[in-house]
Amino acid sequence: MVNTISTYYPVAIEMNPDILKIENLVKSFNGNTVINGISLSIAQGELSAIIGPNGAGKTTTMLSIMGLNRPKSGTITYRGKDITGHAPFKIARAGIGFVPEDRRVFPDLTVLGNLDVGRRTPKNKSKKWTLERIYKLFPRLQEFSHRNAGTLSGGEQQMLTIAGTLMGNPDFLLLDEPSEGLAPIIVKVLGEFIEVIKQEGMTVLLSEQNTKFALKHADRAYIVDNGSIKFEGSIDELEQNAEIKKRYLAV
Amino acid sequence: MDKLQQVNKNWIFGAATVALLFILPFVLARFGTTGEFWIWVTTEMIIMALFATSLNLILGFGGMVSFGHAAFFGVGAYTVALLMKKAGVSLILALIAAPCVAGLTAAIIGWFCVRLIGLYFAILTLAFGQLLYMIAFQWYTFTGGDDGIHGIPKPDFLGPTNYYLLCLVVFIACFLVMRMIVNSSFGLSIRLTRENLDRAKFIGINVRRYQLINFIMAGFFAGIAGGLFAELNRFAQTEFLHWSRSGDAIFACLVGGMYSFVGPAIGSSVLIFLHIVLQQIHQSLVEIWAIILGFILLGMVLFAPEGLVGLYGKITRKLKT
Amino acid sequence: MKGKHVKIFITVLAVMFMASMAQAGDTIRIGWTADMPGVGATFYASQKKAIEMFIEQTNAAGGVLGKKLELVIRDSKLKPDVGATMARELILSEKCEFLIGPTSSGVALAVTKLGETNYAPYIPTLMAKKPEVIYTNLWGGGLSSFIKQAKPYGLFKKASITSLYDLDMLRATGMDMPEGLLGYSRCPFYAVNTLSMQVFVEQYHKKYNEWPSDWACMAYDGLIALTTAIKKADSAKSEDVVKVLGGLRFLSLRGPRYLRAQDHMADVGLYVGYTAKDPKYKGFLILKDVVVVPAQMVWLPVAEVKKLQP
Amino acid sequence: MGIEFYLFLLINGLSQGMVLFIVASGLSLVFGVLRVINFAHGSLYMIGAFLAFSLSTLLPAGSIFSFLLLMLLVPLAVALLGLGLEIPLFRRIYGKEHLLQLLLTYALLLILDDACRLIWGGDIRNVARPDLLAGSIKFFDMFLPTYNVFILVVGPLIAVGLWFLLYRTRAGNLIRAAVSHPEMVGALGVNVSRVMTATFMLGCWLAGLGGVLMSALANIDLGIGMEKIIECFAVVVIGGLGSIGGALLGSLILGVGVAFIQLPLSRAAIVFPYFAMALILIIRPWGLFGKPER
Repeated sequence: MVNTISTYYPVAIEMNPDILKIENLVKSFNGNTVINGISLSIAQGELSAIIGPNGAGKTTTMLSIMGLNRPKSGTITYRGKDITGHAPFKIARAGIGFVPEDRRVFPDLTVLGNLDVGRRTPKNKSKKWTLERIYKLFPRLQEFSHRNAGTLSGGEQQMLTIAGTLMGNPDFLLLDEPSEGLAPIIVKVLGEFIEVIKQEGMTVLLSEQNTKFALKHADRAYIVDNGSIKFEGSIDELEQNAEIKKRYLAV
Repeated sequence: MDKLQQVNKNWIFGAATVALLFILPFVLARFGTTGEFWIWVTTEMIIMALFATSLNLILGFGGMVSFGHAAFFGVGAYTVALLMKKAGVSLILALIAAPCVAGLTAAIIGWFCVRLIGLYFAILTLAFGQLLYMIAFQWYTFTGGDDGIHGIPKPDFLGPTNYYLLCLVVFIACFLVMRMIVNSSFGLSIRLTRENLDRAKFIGINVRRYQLINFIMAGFFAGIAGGLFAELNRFAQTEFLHWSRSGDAIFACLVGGMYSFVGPAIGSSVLIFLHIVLQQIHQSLVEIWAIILGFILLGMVLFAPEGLVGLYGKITRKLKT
Repeated sequence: MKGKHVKIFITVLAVMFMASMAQAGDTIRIGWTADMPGVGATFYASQKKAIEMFIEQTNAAGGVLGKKLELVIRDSKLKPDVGATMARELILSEKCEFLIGPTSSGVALAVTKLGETNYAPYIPTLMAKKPEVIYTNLWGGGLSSFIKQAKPYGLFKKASITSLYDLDMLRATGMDMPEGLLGYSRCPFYAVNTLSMQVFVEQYHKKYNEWPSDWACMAYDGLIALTTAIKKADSAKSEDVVKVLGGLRFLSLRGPRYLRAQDHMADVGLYVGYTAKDPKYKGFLILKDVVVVPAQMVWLPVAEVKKLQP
Repeated sequence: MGIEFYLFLLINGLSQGMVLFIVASGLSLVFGVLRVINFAHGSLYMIGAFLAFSLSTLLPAGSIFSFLLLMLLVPLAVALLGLGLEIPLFRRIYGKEHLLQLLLTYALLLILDDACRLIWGGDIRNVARPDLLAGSIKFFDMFLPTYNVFILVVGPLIAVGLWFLLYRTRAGNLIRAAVSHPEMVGALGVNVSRVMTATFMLGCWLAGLGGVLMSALANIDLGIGMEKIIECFAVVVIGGLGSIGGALLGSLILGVGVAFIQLPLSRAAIVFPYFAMALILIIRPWGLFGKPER
């Protein structure tokens, strides 16, 4: 399905390590706290995974970053600028692309229409996501370019959501449980896609329940359970920590 | 202040208001003809308070916006008008028949409307209301068309004060019955359908049937208000059924406070009071009072959606803390 | 529509017996329940101008029986029950001795405008019948839009339509109004050649820079009748004034008139004529070579009136 | 009577339907995107008609260019008025419960209708048709009013223009995307509240245009606002809330329906819109083209 793009020029890795910093984020929904004091920092060009069971607060963290819900306290800074509680469209324009867990495609628009909504030219022209690149990455979307998104299958809709976000040429991608409910063959395609953008130097925050899939691609991992971080560290450190693995990952 | 104390306090407050309301006409009567005019006005306030409270069964407690409630008010009015004028029925009998006919109409219309939710419910009730309005307007031979029915006989002992007392007694009876309904288990389930429709369905409430019963009861009490109103002015007019009258009642609930039981009664009385006083203040206001009322309503929607009772609650709570 | 005969409209002094209050003060308060919103606005605006002019002039000339006239207006919002409440307020609370208001079914008819404004579909059927004369009790805005919609079809080249051509309708139809149509009007200021009408029209035009509509003239006449009755009764108390109403003679804009004893109907006739352009009145047509049909030939005999009363 | 008569009724019904479509499509669009049913939409239509009248008195009468100028300026003025309403009022109630939104627009209806009375007073007014459109065209052996035919041309043009805007431009994509997931549109970097304001102004523009076209078709009086909003509800309900195609079909059904019923049973003609509305709502609550309320 996805043919890897071998010929690709190396990416300059900027020096400042933390592109995104969250300091003790707290969020509660009518009374019960969903996140109490999550802090994390994401380095440029790295893929960090947030792993944890359903309801651990992963999606809520993602939504808070994207400004789609207003945290009770705590700050979120992106490239040194505080973006806590800013309007989603400002955060998106700052360079953060968001792929929601429930595949929010626009059903009455065609595939092309969906891709057109988030389209934005990037600051530096070099890393531009064009329609051709998207089609090369997801050829199926080219086939259905004139069909209404509502008629696509789950997997195709997931591809379309990701493609739609890429059209905004973000340099930081939030992927919220992308493998949720996808057939294994599609999960494989998703994995290849993640490798491609990692090679390109895209910084990614991946939230997943599917631990195996997440750890396969992650450079760093955060394990989250009922609203707080239980482990933070590189994949190697996680590998050695049998106790965490036994307790949370049942591997 | 625990629950029991709060309940007692309400009852005392309620009893005191009722006592005051009973004395009011006699006090007013001492102010000559101006007082007599205000007896007429307070009678109208009582009738309209009953109408607004009946609407609130559907609106505040049922969470459903009906733009057709005036139709039941009008049906009640025409029932009294026709029975008394053409069939020579006594006032009491007519006032019993009015709510029954209105309730029956509400059953027919309600059966269709409760199957819809939100906007669609609002527009369907508006459509049915206007349908009845048009029929009343066209059916000249039966309803007198746009002339309406005039000269409804009125027993001569029913002077302004006595008619006020009759309306007050009927209002209090209806008020207590409606209050009982709202606080009953039936009332709680209705409120649940407003809070969270799905949860109501999960725990086995037959939502449609409850909403229909609620709709019929609201229509029933609106019919009484319509009947009393027809006898007040001794005529019934197609205009009673118009949707703008439903709009006025909805505003009365909002201004008073939809989520309190006594809110609509206060709201409708305040609106009637404003309607008269605004024009009395100064001659120039006579032409622009309607726009002033419009701005007041706009202000309420934007800044005090919980209404006067809600505001009162908020202020007293602030004072206490 | 309902085959109702056209009721003769007069601003009758609807005197309410409930107000037997002695009017001590030095003013005579006249209450007016007017329908301001919607279609009622047309009549409200023109009547108000004439009434205010009358009161201004009368008070300037020393008032009636030495008492100044004072107008108290209330908006009855096109709703009869609101009208009833306001009437009660004017009498009981505002202590108005006299009440004027829309007492003609004509106003009520126009006020509850639920007829269709789109008359176009009737036109071909009318054309097919090759009518000579079309009689309708459409009037006011309804009639004006009918004529406008019918004109392009050349309906009026062959057929003439007779109906009420009051000034508001003539003004609304403007130059679309075909010429040579037979019609009637209740109080066409331009066709009444009494001196008092000329003076009134001139003052009205000077004061408001527009021509007085039928309603304005009739409102003015109503007040003339009222003040004449007060002077004749030599008292501003409503029950005294009522006694003199029967057969009251008063000099209206339309010449000397009287009130029929049984029901106080005024003997105002109708003015019938043909539409024609007139250089003096730009923007609308008027009725030419007008014939006055006296009230006696038009109004409802007393017996029938008794039957109709509720 | 013959075939021409029925053809005549059809054309007349269609032209009434077209004006109704232009106004109702505005209401449907605003509901589709903003999830707000705007009771005051009828008042904006009436203001459009009155503005057309006031402006027409300043322009040379009878010339087609002054009428076209009316068609250009008045809708823009009403759209600007829409902007003045959307920011301080509507923006505060998005997402709030239906009842508050209904009441806000209802209060606005009371205020705007009354403002019209105070500004334009009670006289019945209308705009004289430009000479070019004043007469009638010979059709077989019958006369059709040119103005009605003009509306039958303008109506479809507006429909096509609206379709093109919605389905063939980026703005259209954004508007239709905001219909299903406004927050997602925001997360994709689009200033959603600006999209909503633009949509609201487009809705008002359509109401204003409907007002201008109507001002030369029949009389303008203070009752047309209230009348039109009810007709728009009927159209939007029959066609399906939020669907422009539905609004077109709904308004033509109503226009032709009333025209044909008017003759045999004129009394029923007034009842027909409500009857159709009730019938459709019972059988297919979300109308012919609408989607079940999410």
